[in-house]
Amino acid sequence: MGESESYTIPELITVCLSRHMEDGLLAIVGTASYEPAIACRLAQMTHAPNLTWLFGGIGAANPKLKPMPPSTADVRGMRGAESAVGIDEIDDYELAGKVDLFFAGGIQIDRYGNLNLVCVGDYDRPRLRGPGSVGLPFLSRVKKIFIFTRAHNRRTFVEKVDFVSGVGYLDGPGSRDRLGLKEDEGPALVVTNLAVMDFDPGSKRMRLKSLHPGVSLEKVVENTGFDLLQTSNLSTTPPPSDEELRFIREEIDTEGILRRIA
Amino acid sequence: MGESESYTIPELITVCLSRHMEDGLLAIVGTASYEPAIACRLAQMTHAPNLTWLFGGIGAANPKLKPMPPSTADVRGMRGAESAVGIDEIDDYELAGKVDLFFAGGIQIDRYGNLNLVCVGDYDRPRLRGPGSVGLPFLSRVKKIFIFTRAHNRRTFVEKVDFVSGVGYLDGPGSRDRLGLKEDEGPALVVTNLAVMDFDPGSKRMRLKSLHPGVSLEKVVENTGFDLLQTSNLSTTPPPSDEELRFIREEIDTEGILRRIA
Amino acid sequence: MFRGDESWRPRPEGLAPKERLSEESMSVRTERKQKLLSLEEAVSLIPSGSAVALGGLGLYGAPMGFVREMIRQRIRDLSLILSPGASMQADLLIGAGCVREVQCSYIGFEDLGLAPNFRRVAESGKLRIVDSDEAHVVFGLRAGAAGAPFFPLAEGMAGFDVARVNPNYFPIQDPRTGKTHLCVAAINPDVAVIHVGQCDHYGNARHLGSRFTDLLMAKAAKKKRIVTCDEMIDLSATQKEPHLTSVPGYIVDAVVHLPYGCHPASSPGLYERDEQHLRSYLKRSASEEGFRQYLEEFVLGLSPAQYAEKIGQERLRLLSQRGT
Amino acid sequence: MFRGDESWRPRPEGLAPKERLSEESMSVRTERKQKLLSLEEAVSLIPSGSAVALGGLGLYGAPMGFVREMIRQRIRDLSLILSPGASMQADLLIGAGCVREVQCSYIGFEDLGLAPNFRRVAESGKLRIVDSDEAHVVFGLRAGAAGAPFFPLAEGMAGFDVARVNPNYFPIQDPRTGKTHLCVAAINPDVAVIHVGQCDHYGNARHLGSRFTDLLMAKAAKKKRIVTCDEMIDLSATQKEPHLTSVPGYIVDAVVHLPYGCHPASSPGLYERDEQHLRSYLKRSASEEGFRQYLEEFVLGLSPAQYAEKIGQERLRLLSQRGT
Repeated sequence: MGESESYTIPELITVCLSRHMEDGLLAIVGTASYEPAIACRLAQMTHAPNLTWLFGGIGAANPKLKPMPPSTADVRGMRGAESAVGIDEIDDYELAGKVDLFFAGGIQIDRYGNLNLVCVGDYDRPRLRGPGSVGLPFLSRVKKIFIFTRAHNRRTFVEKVDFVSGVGYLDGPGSRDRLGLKEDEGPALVVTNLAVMDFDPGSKRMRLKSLHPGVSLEKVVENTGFDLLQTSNLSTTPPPSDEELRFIREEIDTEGILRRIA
Repeated sequence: MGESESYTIPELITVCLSRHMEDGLLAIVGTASYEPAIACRLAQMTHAPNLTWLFGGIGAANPKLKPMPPSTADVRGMRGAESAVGIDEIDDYELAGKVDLFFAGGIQIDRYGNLNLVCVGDYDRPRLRGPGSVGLPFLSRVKKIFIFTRAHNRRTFVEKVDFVSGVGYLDGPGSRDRLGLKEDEGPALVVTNLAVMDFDPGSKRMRLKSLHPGVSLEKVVENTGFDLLQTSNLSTTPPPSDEELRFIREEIDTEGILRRIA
Repeated sequence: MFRGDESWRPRPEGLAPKERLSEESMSVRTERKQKLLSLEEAVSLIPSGSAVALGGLGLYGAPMGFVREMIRQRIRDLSLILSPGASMQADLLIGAGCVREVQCSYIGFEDLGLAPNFRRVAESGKLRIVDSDEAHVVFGLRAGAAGAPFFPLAEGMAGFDVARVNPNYFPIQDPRTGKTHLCVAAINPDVAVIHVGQCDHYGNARHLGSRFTDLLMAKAAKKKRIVTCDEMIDLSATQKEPHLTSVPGYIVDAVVHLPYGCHPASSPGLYERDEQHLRSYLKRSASEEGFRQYLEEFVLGLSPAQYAEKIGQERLRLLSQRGT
Repeated sequence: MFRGDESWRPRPEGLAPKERLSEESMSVRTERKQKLLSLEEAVSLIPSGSAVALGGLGLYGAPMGFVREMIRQRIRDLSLILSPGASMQADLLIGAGCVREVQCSYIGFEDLGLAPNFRRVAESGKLRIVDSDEAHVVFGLRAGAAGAPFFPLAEGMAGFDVARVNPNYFPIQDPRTGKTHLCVAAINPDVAVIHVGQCDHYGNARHLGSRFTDLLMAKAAKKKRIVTCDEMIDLSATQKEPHLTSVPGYIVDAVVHLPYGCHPASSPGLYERDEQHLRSYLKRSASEEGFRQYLEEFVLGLSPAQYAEKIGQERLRLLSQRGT
């Protein structure tokens, strides 16, 4: 097992995201997204050489990182990239429906994968004012959404988001269709510090897929503010392999951001 | 008098355009426009250092030419320029009403300064099919239009254009206002191989201003397909000065396009 | 994006005819797919009846070599979508009978004269012309690139006849102000064909001059985006100077290596337009018979290599010297 | 526009503090007018009550030095228009009481945390927030830049609450299809303030990284466009490499030479963000009292030179080394 025994939660989140990325997609990484950026690069190095991913703020395609800069708006993210377009060009691709995969989080996430970055409580007089929706409204035009967070708790995982910054399955089956969105597009995966989840195709509800090593089912249930669907074949998330960790630490995140923020 | 005795008609058209350009304007030069391009540069060198002019096709600001390339889409027009923007950016400035001065011609030009680049005769079965309107519809959004042509004849100067590619004063006083355009903006100057004309502020009709050296009033009247207004102080166009010719030949049009196309 | 400075000239190191795979693609388990196709293969992606956008502006960056192969493959019933200025790229296809309909704002040869085939067919009433203008082309493509249905133009865009005869212009009332705005419909061609100076095997393309409406066309195209280029560069060259990429590879479907692919038009930064050839084309095309002979001599039955040979290496070298 | 390569680093020759007029301006009879203003003069162009757009994206290219002078001049009742991501440029003005209303899609410090003043004022209900998003900012500015009234978004942009709470989102029916599209109203600030790495005396500006929405803001601004820059370059440098100009001078009204004008944010390609300073700002600003002390210490009564001195030349040099 060697060094794979000592990995951090952000590193585990990263490999979970990476393993679920199919080859050939066009993916976009936005604000404050260390794990997805590194996961995209890792996926290219392991199983998805035809994945294209864009470093949102500066619009760089397939940057090498090495090391990961502190923001997708950082010009150092251009290292080894193949192109860089303006943020308005990125938005063209998002609106035109050309983006396959988008990574997103939220201060609230609900059972239907709706995301909130605006407020907790009343909109006009919030208990907590979040930073704002940024690019989450584009989720309406993106085929597949991977949700990630390091804060799997009842404040984040709520019955219903107080504000829909980015659409998931809204109020459940049929909701997307009523708005002219495809029923079978939307949130596909949720990776947290505790577990990996997906969505039940019929009920559109979030469903537990695997527990991270050392995490009990009870802990996940306790920290989730709604009933998580459970499957018969609940497994343990495979930890990062030696090779994955080597790629992350020696070829991508050479300044160790994923170890520092743990 | 020296070399100023031997100038070509395109050189004379160029200096006429140049002398009428005020300092501080933003001017745009489009397709097939040797004289206006060279005139802009000449104006900067003589009396209008704060004139900004854009070489349309490649969007270069204040290029030095030297020599004048064969098209505003030619990358060699970048020489000594200060910036270059895409053709779509140029169009933003035009639509937003930021352009002060536009140079335009036509296969037909009428008494109200309307321009036609599309067809002579019936639109569906034209006697002559022109190249098309290109940027002339932007004239609706431009403050001032200088019209130029080397073909002052009855085919070009017609009673009424068969197709309005670019608006002048349309049907005369009040026409622009009815469309939401400013009455006091529009065609301001017409420079041809025979004469210089402007527009009467009251009637909006084209008015003879000066005859080129050696050109008789009769010749202009004969070659104009509508009644030109005449002023009491009809003058002779002052020929290019030695300095103007020196700037043109030694600092701008060093390959002598204006001498060749004469 | 522009490279006017001497130091920006394409370096010979970038031009090896057969590129090795870069380090990048070596380190992955599966090979990354290249997008290089032969000219014949790329042209065969376009079915007759397609709406095809041709890039460049006038005689600059026109994909002439691709157009000649379209004529050789006898693609028919095209709906042509042109940049604000088009020239021989349109005139040749129209003359060869490949075009059913053309949406254009300008087809001509600037200072060299009018477009002979376009005129002839237009005056005979045999071509459906959707008269357009620069605003319509540019903002229609911009809307198309963003998946938007149309673009509303500024107040005061009024009074010109193109808006009257072109059904893709229509009015909309702004519900907030009650004012009516002229709108241009989104333009979304099936296929966009553009020519650039340099491109790598994954479609990362470099304009060595202005990119005109090429990128907008590629973004607005619904089915295929094809890039022809004078020079192939290695992925590692792209990665060294990513800021020079003017059309990102991820929107490109096919790359064709086509040296002198713009001749007799100019490939910006590489070679200037061939004025002598163009004048001869205009003269011969004054009659339909003359144009037929031109087609026989320079288009039908000639491979790109044979075409270059026919024009003459000496002449091509001269155009390259003068074009930069 | 981007300059990632070593060879693109600003050359010392370009940085002479007092530029001679270039040859260009010598040969004309009247002198060409320069646009250089002092920081105080440039800020005084902005009346209280203005709609001001601030450039940059998050902590990159934020015009911090200009914002500090706005606070010193006690400009009030601002309507702030922000890029898709804003950070301390907004938080400082909001905390200092200069802002009446803010149109924003994100105000935060990314990985470093939430924006303390924005939170405090928002949660107290004292600030009018027009919640926006990236599409609204970008396409609203694009419409504004073209003089268009609005931009209609693609079909299927639906279901998110920003469109419900923001009055600048509204539906329009396409008369051709009968389909309803969400539209974003054009954004036209009174004033746009952007920061770039380099600029000449006539306003030709160079971003040494991405230009984000800076150019769009400058194009959409109705009254004034102000550029602050770390380094002044001579017009002849601009003319030598015109392709590097990312904001053309002819739309710029004023240029301010402001070295380290983004600190503690990053000026792309020149210096990185000052994480230590930013963390200290966030910590102190957790209380209103702490923020007041920060203002006293780093904003009020300090000239830009004194500010740089206070941060320390050694520290600034380190940020420059690491930022490229």
